[in-house]
Amino acid sequence: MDMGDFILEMKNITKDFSGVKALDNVNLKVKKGEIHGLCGENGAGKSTLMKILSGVYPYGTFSGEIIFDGKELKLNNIKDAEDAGIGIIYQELSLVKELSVSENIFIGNEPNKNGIIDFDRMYYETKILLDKLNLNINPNVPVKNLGIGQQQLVEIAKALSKNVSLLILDEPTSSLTDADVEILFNILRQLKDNGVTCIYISHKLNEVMEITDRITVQRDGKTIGSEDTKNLTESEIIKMMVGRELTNLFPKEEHQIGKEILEVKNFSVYDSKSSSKKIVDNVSFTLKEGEILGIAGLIGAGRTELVSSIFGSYPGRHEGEIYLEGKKINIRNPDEALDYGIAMVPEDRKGQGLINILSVRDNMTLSNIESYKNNFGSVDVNKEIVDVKKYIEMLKIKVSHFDLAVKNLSGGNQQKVVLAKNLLRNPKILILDEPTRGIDVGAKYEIYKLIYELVKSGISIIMVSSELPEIIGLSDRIVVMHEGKKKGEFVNKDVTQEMIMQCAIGGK
Amino acid sequence: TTNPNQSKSNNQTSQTTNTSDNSGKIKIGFSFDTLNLERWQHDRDYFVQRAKELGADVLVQSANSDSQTQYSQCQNLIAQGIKVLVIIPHDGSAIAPIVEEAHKAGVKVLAYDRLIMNADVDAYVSFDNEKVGELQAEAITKLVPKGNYFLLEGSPTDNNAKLFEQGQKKVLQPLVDKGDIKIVGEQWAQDWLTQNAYNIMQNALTANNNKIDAVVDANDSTALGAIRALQEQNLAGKVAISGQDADLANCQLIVEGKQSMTVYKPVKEEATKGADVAVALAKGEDINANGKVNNGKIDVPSVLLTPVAVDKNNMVDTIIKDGFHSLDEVYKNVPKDQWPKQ
Amino acid sequence: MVNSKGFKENNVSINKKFSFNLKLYTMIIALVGIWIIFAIATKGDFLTSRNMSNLFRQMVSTAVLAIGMVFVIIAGQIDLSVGSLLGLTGGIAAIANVWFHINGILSIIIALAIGLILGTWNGWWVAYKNVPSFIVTLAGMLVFRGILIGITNGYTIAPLSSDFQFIGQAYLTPVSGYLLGIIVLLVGAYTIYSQRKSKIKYGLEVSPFYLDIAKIILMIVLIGLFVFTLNSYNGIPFSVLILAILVAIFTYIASKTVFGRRVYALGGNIEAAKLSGINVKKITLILFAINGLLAAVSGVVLTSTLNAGSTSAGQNAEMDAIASCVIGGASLMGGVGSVIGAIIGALVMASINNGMSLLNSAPFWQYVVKGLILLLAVYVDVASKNKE
Amino acid sequence: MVNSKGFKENNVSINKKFSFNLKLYTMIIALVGIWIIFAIATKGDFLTSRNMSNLFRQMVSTAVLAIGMVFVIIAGQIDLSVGSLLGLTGGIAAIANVWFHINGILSIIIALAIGLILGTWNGWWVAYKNVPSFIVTLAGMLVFRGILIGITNGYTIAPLSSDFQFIGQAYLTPVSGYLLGIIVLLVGAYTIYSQRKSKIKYGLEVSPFYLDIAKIILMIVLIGLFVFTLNSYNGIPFSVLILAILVAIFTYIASKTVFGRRVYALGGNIEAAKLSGINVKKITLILFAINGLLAAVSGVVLTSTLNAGSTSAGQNAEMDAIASCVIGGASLMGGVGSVIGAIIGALVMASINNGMSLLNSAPFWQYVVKGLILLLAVYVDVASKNKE
Ligand SMILES: Nc1ncnc2c1ncn2[C@@H]1O[C@H](COP(=O)(O)OP(=O)(O)OP(=O)(O)O)[C@@H](O)[C@H]1O
Ligand SMILES: Nc1ncnc2c1ncn2[C@@H]1O[C@H](COP(=O)(O)OP(=O)(O)OP(=O)(O)O)[C@@H](O)[C@H]1O
Ligand SMILES: O[C@@H]1[C@@H](O)[C@H](O)OC[C@H]1O
Ligand SMILES: [Mg+2]
Ligand SMILES: [Mg+2]
Repeated sequence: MDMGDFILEMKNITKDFSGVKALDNVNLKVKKGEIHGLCGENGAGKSTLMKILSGVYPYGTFSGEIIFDGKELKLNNIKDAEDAGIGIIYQELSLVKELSVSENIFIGNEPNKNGIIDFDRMYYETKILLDKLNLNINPNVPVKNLGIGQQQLVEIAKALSKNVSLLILDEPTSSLTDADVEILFNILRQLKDNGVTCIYISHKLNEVMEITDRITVQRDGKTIGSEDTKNLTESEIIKMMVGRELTNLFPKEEHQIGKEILEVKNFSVYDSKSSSKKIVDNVSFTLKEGEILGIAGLIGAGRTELVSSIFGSYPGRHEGEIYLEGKKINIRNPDEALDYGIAMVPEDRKGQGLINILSVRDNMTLSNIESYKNNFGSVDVNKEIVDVKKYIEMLKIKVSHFDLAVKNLSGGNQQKVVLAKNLLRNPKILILDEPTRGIDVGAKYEIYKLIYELVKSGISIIMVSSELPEIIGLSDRIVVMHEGKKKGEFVNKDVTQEMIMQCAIGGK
Repeated sequence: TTNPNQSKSNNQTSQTTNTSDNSGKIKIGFSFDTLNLERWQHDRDYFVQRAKELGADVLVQSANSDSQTQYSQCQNLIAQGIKVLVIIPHDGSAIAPIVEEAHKAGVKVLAYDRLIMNADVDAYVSFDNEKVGELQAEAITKLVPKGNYFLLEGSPTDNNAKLFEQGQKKVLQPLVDKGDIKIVGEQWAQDWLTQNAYNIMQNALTANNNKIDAVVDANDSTALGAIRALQEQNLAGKVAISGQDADLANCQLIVEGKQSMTVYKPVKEEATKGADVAVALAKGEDINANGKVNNGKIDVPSVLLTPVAVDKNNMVDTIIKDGFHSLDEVYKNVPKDQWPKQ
Repeated sequence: MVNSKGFKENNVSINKKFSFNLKLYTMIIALVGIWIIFAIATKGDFLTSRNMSNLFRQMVSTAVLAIGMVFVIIAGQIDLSVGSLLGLTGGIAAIANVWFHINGILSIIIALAIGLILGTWNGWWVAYKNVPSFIVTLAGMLVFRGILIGITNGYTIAPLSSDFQFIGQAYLTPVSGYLLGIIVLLVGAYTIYSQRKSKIKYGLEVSPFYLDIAKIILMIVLIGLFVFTLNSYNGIPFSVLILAILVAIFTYIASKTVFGRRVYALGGNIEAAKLSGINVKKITLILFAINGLLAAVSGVVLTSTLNAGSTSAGQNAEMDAIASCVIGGASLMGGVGSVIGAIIGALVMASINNGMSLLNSAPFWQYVVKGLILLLAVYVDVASKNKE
Repeated sequence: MVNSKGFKENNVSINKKFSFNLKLYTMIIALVGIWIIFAIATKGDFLTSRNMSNLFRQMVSTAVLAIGMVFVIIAGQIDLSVGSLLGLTGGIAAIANVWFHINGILSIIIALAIGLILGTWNGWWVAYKNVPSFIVTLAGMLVFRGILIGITNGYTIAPLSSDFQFIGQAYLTPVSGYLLGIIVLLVGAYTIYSQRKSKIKYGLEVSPFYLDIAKIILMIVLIGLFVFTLNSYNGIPFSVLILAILVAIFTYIASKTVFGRRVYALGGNIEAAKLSGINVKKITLILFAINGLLAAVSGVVLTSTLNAGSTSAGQNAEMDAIASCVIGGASLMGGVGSVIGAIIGALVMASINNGMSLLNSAPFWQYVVKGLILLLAVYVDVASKNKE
């Protein structure tokens, strides 16, 4: 192949974190103007490689060479990468919550005259970007008022605002619904027509298949290989990633559904910021013992608000009734919910799921720490460690030691820690809000199997997910929401994605 | 009032100088409440100088107005093999336990300027703090026998401020009872800060529509702030105001007629006397006490000096004569032709 | 659909403006409450133009410190050295002026330069050596106070030359006061007008005309009242004018400039700020440098007001400054705060001090009531925000 | 594969242990550095058993405050009221004892109860009324000091009865000192042994035997040295014993109990802590209550040491306590810190104060050198951590 085709070559990149090799002699070549997919298990080193390329880990903190546009790149900081024309959307949301949408989009590149910001221009350009993404929000609203999905779109807008020749997207769609993904893809195709190169990282292989031209697969910090997308199938990618075949992604298993355990009646939730606005409007549903109930809907449909209000963690006011095993209950905070046997994996793992500076162990046992109390009132650390090790094994969490701070884990592995925390609590009802965000196919499969084991043992599950295949592949029953209202309920037999989509966008 | 003792005590000190031909160097520890106040710097300089003449070394510490720090520092001094510990207590009660500790280590303790309470103190050299308050009030009542009085006291957490207040009240209360004077306000300036005193005085003038005839002010750093506030109302010089410590800036204000008086504690005399007593204690000689003061436990052998009220008239005879400040310094802002002849 | 969405957005934008203002308004309401209580308790003395003039002058040195401090706090840092720095720079200015007979202006410039340098020293350790700002500035607090004690040798340095005294003691003549008021009004009106124009240029929705008019009327009333009150005593104090100018400049910096917004960004989420390519170190350095400069301004004003430099000047002033910021809504966790808030905070504190001292209460009451008012004022603020 | 993984893990775990220790070790190294410098500068005076005894006694009241403060700081809060609370509780104990002739023990219990109640008051406002802890405790600082001034009327209250003086002034006899050392050793050895047993029970990998032996030997050396040094002067001071007991209890609480874990969690990410079912309000309340209690302990010890209660006791003590925590590695942003660190921080500060005072330097030098040593000590710590 002609060398001139390549806009980027990363050669023999090696990077370790105090003894742990995250990248081991990695090579990546990207052609000018292509959309290049990067796949690999959780912890394979994808994000680390991209952080090297965007100057987060500056020249000298890794070994190897980066050739970009024919010249060797020695990046000292992020600014250098931006100056060279490289832009990135990080896997972990990196927005300043107190600042407005438009300020976040232009942070670091504020339109200004002599250091004085031209707010009107900023507003105007933000509006254009948001329109492109079909996101109808006020550019002056602080980011903290947005849902996770919307925040991810803002992050995308931020990347688009920079005029880059190489755009890196690290898990840009983990909280997006299919409709939004389609919008993003159209934009990427437009960019491609304008000669912009993209590197696209995702665990949603169908997306990767749809949008990319070539794919490189990484495993355990090493490059496995690159191939044109058209020559690959999903299962071939999986095989390269995981090292083995994985034919059925959804291990449907028979399980007993028992009597009704939870009933939610006429439930409404009001916005925590403006108390007159209803986000969830008069929703009712039931949940049976050993049942998996899926909740589908578009971004902003109010699914998160619904489930987090039930769990007692949403700050806004709510109305309606909840019956647990026939008894009316009133949950005011997560503490009480957990006492009733209801646990929840929140959608925002960084903000609500994890305590970044604490270790994997501390995080995992935070909810059930009481159960390790011994006679002296102290924590039986060894008993704790046994459990922690068990879950690390079970969920295949890639971590060198359980006392490592969770902030050092790869995105997918962090998500697994949040899952483990809630499993350790042994709930009767487990609420999962986007449970497999950023988790690789192999691990997803394991998690699904685990979910089946849970329901077989009589635990009930409510699962909010933006991945329709996941909803359809797992749920026994599906509730669909649209603009805060329940628009439909399907027993999962012969349900198609189209039927759910139709319902989610408000049609019948 | 001038100080009748002064010339006499000067003679005494020169005598002691002659008798102190000594080979072995004596170590004296000196613990100051604080050195952030102008006067204490003078005390230190005179004391050290005199001790040197007597053949003693002085280790100086300053406790930043904190009893606990002072206690620690005294411990540290004792640990260094001193013979005598001289203390200007931040709080005469709170420093008492150090006396016993010192005695255990064979160290004598001299309370300097402020008494140490409830302890077997070996000697006390001082001016009487209540007396200071009395002098302030006496001077001001003499100038303004009738009228509205405002009391600007020191830091509310400083034990000495309380003593000054007591002294003032001793003089003022009878006049209040007689109806001659009316106390229209009493405020305490946190940390003796000039700025706080300034704000307090501003507010007092506002609250009383400037109808204040006299201010009994506890010390010079607060008087400085109060006078600024008076000046703003063109009242400086019209309202009598007291002070204490004979700080240079305040002496200047006195000769300019803006401050009525300050209480001058002839520091040189006190420091020189202090050094003499300290050395005598070290050698086990007689300290020439001129009185005894009860501290709640014992009658402490004391050398008591008299604080002097200084105003425009006796400035030259006291402060300047003592060399505490020079004539040039004090009269700097006064036209040369109005300078006193010396 | 588009219509309904457009409508939604409008709603939000009005909502947002309202809630933004409310945040400051509740503290202003608490302030007004305090004023009313003191006005009643002092039988009106508190609200005389003379006392208002005093009050504003009494708040200047804390308020100037608070302006710098609020930036540092927004950035998630703290500066404990400003009290000592205030004392040191004030002392240096006084020494230059009194002992070395350097004229007032030059003495002040020297003091400001030293403030800037020592602030930069603080910032350098924090930004480039990663030492926690608490430690760096605690060290600064000790070192600067030590130097002050060393150079003054414990003496109070006074009196200053008249060109130095000017800053803290002079007043604007009534006429120039009104003139100034009119200029401010004109600038304000012009800003509103040009904002309108720029909005139209980008095809953005402009606020209804009557709202702009209302704004201008409000401005006229407030500025008029301010100037009138101060003029009916001695005129606008020069030191208050300096404060006002600083407030204007730094409010502008905080809300309108690239630098200002980046400070909020790095305080709100330092990781995100770094990942956005912001030079966090440089900004941190500049913040502390500015804070040093403002401490020097405060030192100069205080020295000039008291007509003396002393070793103990500015003791504990850092706590007052920090407290002002927090009362005014700043969070010590960073990312939140405003210059106006800090000024209102300083005014709340000065008002409590002034009122209690007018009431001539005993130290016991002063401490207790001060503490309780402070707690209640902030509680009112917090509670009303929560309800909303 | 399993083997290689096992190997890897071992490596890291050792690495990690090492780095964990390093965190504390660097500050200990800085401390040792300070000691060596002072030992040389004072020609050995610094290291005499007598001065060591003094040094430990001098650090007690700050160290006790620091123990409580570090919990508050880990939880992401601050408590500015402890200095005043120390003064108030000490004053109350003295009043009870001196004016009302209540015996020492009862006076102390009264003081402790009041500390607990006022700490709870602080905590209630912070936890249940959402007022920022900076404001609540700033108010507390004023109110408590005010009450102290009010009840003492500005007088110093002394002397105390002998049963009260005991706490601050008594020493253990040499024999009981050694006995105590041996008991501590036995408890330590038993802990190591039972940990080993429990590890084996759960099938976890145990550390090599020689390491446990080494640990025990280190313990013998350190405890022996400690007791020997203090015994060669007057014996172990009773106040130092109290401190040691408090350190043991609170280290245990921080690292081994459910409560301790939760404090770290809520300081690290309060949102996530809430969602994990932690009753954040309750914990916050308890933290401040404990802090109040410890302030009272500190107040009692100080009052007893000085044999007097005074209005100015504990002024600025809160800053020393906070500084100790930060020097010892706590972050004012919450989530990070340790009791041992705070104690080492307090020891660093006490050492600097003690050393500088032994050197008899002028105030100028005291301030400046103190500030610089503080800065350098923490810098050494930060720099070595960064490198690693
Ligand atoms: N700062 C760090 N310190 C220590 N280890 C780290 C750090 N950052 C990453 N790692 C480790 O490096 C490895 C690669 O992580 P990376 O985030 O690149 O994975 P990834 O391929 O992006 O995974 P995911 O799909 O889950 O996002 C992981 O084992 C991770 O634990
Ligand atoms: N187009 C929009 N215009 C205005 N507000 C919106 C819009 N879309 C969403 N919102 C609001 O944003 C908030 C957060 O939505 P969020 O994304 O959390 O909802 P969700 O149903 O949980 O979606 P998801 O879980 O898929 O992200 C809601 O208050 C919602 O009403
Ligand atoms: O001399 C005074 C001193 O005794 C007092 O303690 O503090 C203020 C001084 O003016
Ligand atoms: Mg990743
Ligand atoms: Mg959601």
